Amino acid sequence: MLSLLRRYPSFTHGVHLPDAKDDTCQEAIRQFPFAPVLVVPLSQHAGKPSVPTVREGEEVSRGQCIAAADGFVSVPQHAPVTGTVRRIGLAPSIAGAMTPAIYLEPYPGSSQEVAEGEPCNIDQSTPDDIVAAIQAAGIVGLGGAAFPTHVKLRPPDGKVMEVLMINGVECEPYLTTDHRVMLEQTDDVHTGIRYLLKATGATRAIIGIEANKLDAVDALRAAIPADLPVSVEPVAVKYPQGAEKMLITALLDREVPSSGLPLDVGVVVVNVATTAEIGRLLPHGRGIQERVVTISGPAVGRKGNYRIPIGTPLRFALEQVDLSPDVSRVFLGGPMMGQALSSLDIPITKGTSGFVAFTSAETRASPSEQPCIRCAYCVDACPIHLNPSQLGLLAMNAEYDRMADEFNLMDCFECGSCAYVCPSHIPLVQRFRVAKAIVRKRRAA
Amino acid sequence: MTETTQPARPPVWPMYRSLVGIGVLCAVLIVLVFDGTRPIIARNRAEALERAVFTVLPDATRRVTFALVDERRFEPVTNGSGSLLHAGFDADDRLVGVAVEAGGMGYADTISLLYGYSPAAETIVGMQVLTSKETPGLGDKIQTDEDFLANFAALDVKLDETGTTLRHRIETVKQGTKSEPWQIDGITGATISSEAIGDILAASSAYWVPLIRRRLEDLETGGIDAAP
Amino acid sequence: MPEPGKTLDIDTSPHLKSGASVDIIMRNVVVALLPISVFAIYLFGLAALVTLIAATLSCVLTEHLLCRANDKPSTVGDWSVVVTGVIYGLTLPPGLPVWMVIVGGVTGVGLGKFLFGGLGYNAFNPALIGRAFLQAAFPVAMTSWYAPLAADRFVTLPSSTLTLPFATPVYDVLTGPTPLAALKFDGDVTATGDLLLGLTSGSTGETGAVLILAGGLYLIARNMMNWRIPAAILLTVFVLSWIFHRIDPGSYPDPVFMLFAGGLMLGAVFMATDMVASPMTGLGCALYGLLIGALVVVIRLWGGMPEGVMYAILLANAFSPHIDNLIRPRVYGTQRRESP
Amino acid sequence: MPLPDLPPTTPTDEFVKGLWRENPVFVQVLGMCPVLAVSNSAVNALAMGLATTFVMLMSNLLVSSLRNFIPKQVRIASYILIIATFVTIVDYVIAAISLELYNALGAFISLIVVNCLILGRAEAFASKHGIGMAALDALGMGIGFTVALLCLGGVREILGSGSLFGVALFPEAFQPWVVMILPGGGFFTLAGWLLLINYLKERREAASVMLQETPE
Amino acid sequence: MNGESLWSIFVNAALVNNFVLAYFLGICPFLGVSAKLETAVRMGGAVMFVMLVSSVCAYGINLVLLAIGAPFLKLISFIVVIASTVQLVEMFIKKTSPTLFRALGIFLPLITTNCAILGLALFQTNKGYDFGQAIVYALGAGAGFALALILMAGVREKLELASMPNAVQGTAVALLVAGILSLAFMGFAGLGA
Repeated sequence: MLSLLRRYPSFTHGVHLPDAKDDTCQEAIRQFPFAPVLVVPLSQHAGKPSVPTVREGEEVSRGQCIAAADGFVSVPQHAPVTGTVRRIGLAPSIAGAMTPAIYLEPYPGSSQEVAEGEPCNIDQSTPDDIVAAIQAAGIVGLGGAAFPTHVKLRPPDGKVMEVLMINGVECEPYLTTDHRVMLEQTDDVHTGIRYLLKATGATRAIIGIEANKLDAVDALRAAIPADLPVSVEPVAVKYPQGAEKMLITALLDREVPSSGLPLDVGVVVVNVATTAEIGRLLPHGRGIQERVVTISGPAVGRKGNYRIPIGTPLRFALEQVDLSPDVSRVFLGGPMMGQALSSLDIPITKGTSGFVAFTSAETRASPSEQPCIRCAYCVDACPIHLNPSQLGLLAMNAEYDRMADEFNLMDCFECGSCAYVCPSHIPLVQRFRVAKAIVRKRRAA
Repeated sequence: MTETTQPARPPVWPMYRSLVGIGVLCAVLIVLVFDGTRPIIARNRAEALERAVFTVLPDATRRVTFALVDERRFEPVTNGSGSLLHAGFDADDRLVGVAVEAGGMGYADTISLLYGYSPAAETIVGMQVLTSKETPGLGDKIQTDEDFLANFAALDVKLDETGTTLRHRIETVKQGTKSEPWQIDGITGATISSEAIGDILAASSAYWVPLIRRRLEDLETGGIDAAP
Repeated sequence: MPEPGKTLDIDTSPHLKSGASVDIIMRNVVVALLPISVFAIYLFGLAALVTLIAATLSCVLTEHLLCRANDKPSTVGDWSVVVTGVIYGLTLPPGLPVWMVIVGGVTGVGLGKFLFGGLGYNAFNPALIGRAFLQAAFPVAMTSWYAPLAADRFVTLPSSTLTLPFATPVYDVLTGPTPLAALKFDGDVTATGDLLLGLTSGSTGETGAVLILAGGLYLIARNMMNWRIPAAILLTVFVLSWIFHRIDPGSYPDPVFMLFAGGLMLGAVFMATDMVASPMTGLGCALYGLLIGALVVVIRLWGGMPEGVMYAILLANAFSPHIDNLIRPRVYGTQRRESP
Repeated sequence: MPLPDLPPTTPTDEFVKGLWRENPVFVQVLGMCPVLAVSNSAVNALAMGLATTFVMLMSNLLVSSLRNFIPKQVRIASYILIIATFVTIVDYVIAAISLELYNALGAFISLIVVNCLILGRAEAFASKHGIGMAALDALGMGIGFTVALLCLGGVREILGSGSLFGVALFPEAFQPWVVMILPGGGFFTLAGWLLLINYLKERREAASVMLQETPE
Repeated sequence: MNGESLWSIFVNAALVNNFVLAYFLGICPFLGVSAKLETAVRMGGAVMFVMLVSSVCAYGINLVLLAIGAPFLKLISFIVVIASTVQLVEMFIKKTSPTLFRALGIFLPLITTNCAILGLALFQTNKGYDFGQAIVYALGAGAGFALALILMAGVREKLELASMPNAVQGTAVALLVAGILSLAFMGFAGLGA
């Protein structure tokens, strides 16, 4: 209780959300069974899709590289299961369009032993070796953005990475994957930090964790190796604390410049689950073939945190956890920034941090939009101090250029806080998304 | 009204010709009208003034206008500007009072008024508002409220022993509380406007009354000499 | 597990809503206004009751009928017009002829709100536009006040209330000046105790300062009112009048009198805080409050009228777009605001 | 502010256009200062309207008859000179007719000089047309202006003073709406007329669209 | 002779008897140039400046006319002098400060037909102000004009994003706002006393 009274560092503005994490935060990570067919998309990350290195009908073993990276901003894919390549063809994706994927059928009799690769020995590797190893492991940001991690570890000339920041905030409601990883894989986290420090040349690491996960803070603190320059800092429970910029402000009191990167203030931010994955895989030279996913929400019967093979069809995963027939919405990621799915026929990918399913009871017809009453709730919520009310009015009048030129539209990172608090039920962030797309198009033209 | 630039300089003579021509034409028109209307306007003004003077000096039948010359003596004038006084005479050519114009800031805009001073009674004997933009229905009661106007039938402006200052400065009091002859009974609801009248009268009388008393003979004799 | 053919609802994030809504905010404002209305009825009896009902009904009906006449759905359901109506009623003198109450209500909502595009676009507080119109149109009726706690207030209506439409009201009961008018025109100072308890003449709802503050605190506690506005107004009035009172206690009233006399409390808490017409940022609200407070002091001390809260708020409403323009929070990651 | 030249039309048309289609106040929104300032009573409105009409008529006549004589480089200066002359004349004439009216209209008679309507007519019409047409144009515009002023002055006097042309219209008990004589009332009344006219226009346009769309 | 204090003249000209909102002077630019804040600010500045210059000129002309006894030339000479003053000012600014010239742009010639300028010249003569009073009067009137213009522009910019009924848009809404501002300015009544 005392912890509630302590003031933890934070950023200004933001919103307090009902965190809805109690259902799953006590649930230890459980291994998931293999689906009859696994679908591994070739594009699970930002950047160029990977190129298959297997042929249809070929047998693969779990952990084997089945698609190679295509250039620097790209990562390879590894087989999530020992089995046969059924087909290399199109598969539905989250975005809606069909994308190329490798269909694998598990080999029932296999022990499913994960293939060992060439270990990356930290003491004998150069930073470039580590970066290459991270790429070879197929590691992308597991927080949801799925940006290839090795790319941001290479600073452009003249930039210095001073601080490695490990993001264990997990401010989205319902999601507890990072929480569980921090509790159960403390050593992996620290090993990962060791790799990352060496790769980036940063002198210290900070792990930022929201104060509603103090058990994770304690666990990680207790496990800090003596020689590792790392500290674990609790931050205030506030949305969107998990955004890179907000976390940097909270812990270092630095502001990432508008349209700049954390690098501009000497920081590189890596998600804690990604870090743990680096620590878990690199010593064995393995690649990502599964990940921890929270499946929660009122429509889910067996809520929990599951280690699920990449490529497991979502429909199969939800069958395993007793999804209610009354389900009306399924969100990929959390309910604040996650995407509502129109179809369950998509595979789980590296960027999938969780699924939240609502029944029709929680999603009654949303109230109709009313005129803005300038209550300024959104102004007090916006973490980057925009004026969403004014932006919303301008958006309604299609004044997109003014939004960008006078009111810093392009700084919006779509956290949704404004739309969450709006008493007039104006879909503010939704309109900003459209406006940003239009402005980007106009500027490109 | 943008002009396209001319390749050659336009001829100057037609411009002079037309401007001067129009100027002459206009001058002729204006002077004709000015000359034609001047006597009528002067008569209108005189009549309006006369009506006002006779309102604030109920006993007067004839008016002579004086100007203060060199800050110390009054001389009759027929036409003039600056500080003017209008002496009112009765049928026997006796000076019955002096009408003084005064003005000052009211509630909305400047108020100008005319008041009559009787040297014999040493009181103000009448007041009329000439122009005011006071709120209709509220502040304009200073022109219409009979109880208020009754204040000015006899308002004490006696001088003290020195002869240079008023014994009691005129003041406006709350409606129904007038107790002294130099007080004005205000109007409830038009407090500012009625106080403004009091302030204008107080300032003007403090200046003019000692002057008039000192140079009374100028007015008495001047009036007879100037009588048509 | 759902049937394979079942379609899922989709929309874009965020998928959570805070539960705040315009009508909840407005209903809470009405709740905060109720004790003040009840106290007004206790003080002025049937006159206050009739004024409040006529004011609220005229505002609500005007909005409803205008929406209907323009083939739009009625916006009465958002409760904002009820707030306008009740506040408007609270600013009127009890005993104002009902027909005048209706004229002001129609003007305030029709001219001050509907013509500007309805809720959210009214650049000025509609209740105050209605009142300002009446003040300019019927200055005598708007400055005729009944004394509070008349013995027969619950049995008879003052003769003025039911004046025939378009006729001049006749006042048969003794009227009492408001504390500010008494001070300005007669130099009488009202006892502080009466002021605090609200036992003075004045507009229907302006006298119960304690209840007004309580209502404001309720709304502030529920995050439905920007506390900076009333705080800045009251503080400015207090400090400025304290300075002048110190300089010349004879000419300038003491700060406590300035705070509790007249419509300052009602204006600061319920009218200046109209979200639509006030600035959006914290600093902007403080500046806006400062402006209102300073204008109130200037008009009260040196102006022609005893009270200036209404004018001060209307003027500040006109300033609020400029305040929002000038005071923009520094956007995260920018050095300073680029001038627009 | 000059209007675009219109194709040649009939004399009737030149006269009538100022009354409604191109009404200087309600349609062109010109000459607002006197419209608002002296429309607090019908008498003032009428006097101002007639004075403006007179100045416009005379200056249109003079400008039209001198149109081939004035080089275009100095035309604006000449027009202003001519207008100012007639305004000065009107000023003295009104003072001669009634001092009371003169005081009521105040400086606004002199301010007819800067009424952009008059300069606009001289520039846009009289300088390009014959004397007869120019006179008709001035009369039409002037009467349109006067009628508009009367519309405002009438409403403001009826509500604000309970009378029209000084004649009381209502029983003694009538409560005047003081605001209508005040500046605010001037703005509101003009806004009200414009609203009404816009609304009627909109209705008519909607109706004509309906007619076009409805098959015979 | 006019004994008003300078402070009272200023407050009256700027607030109590605001040229636009109480005297209806300069309505055309007030309605025409108040849609955008930026232009309103420039116009306000230009009017303040020209008012000051023409007030000085008008004071001088009036002295001359009184001396030669030709009051009937007052109106003609005022309008001619104001028009040429504006021209001169325009040329002067163009020479000395091209930046300012660009900023004021088309507003300077527009001011010629602004009746607030001529009104100022006429009023200060009618009221019989001395030189100092005339200058303060011009400053007050200019400040009041600029204030009204800027307040109006702020409200109109805000309303630009509103969904008003069609019939209200344009001049009608500007007049409505002007009326409301005029009511609000009534609060200043009596301040200059």
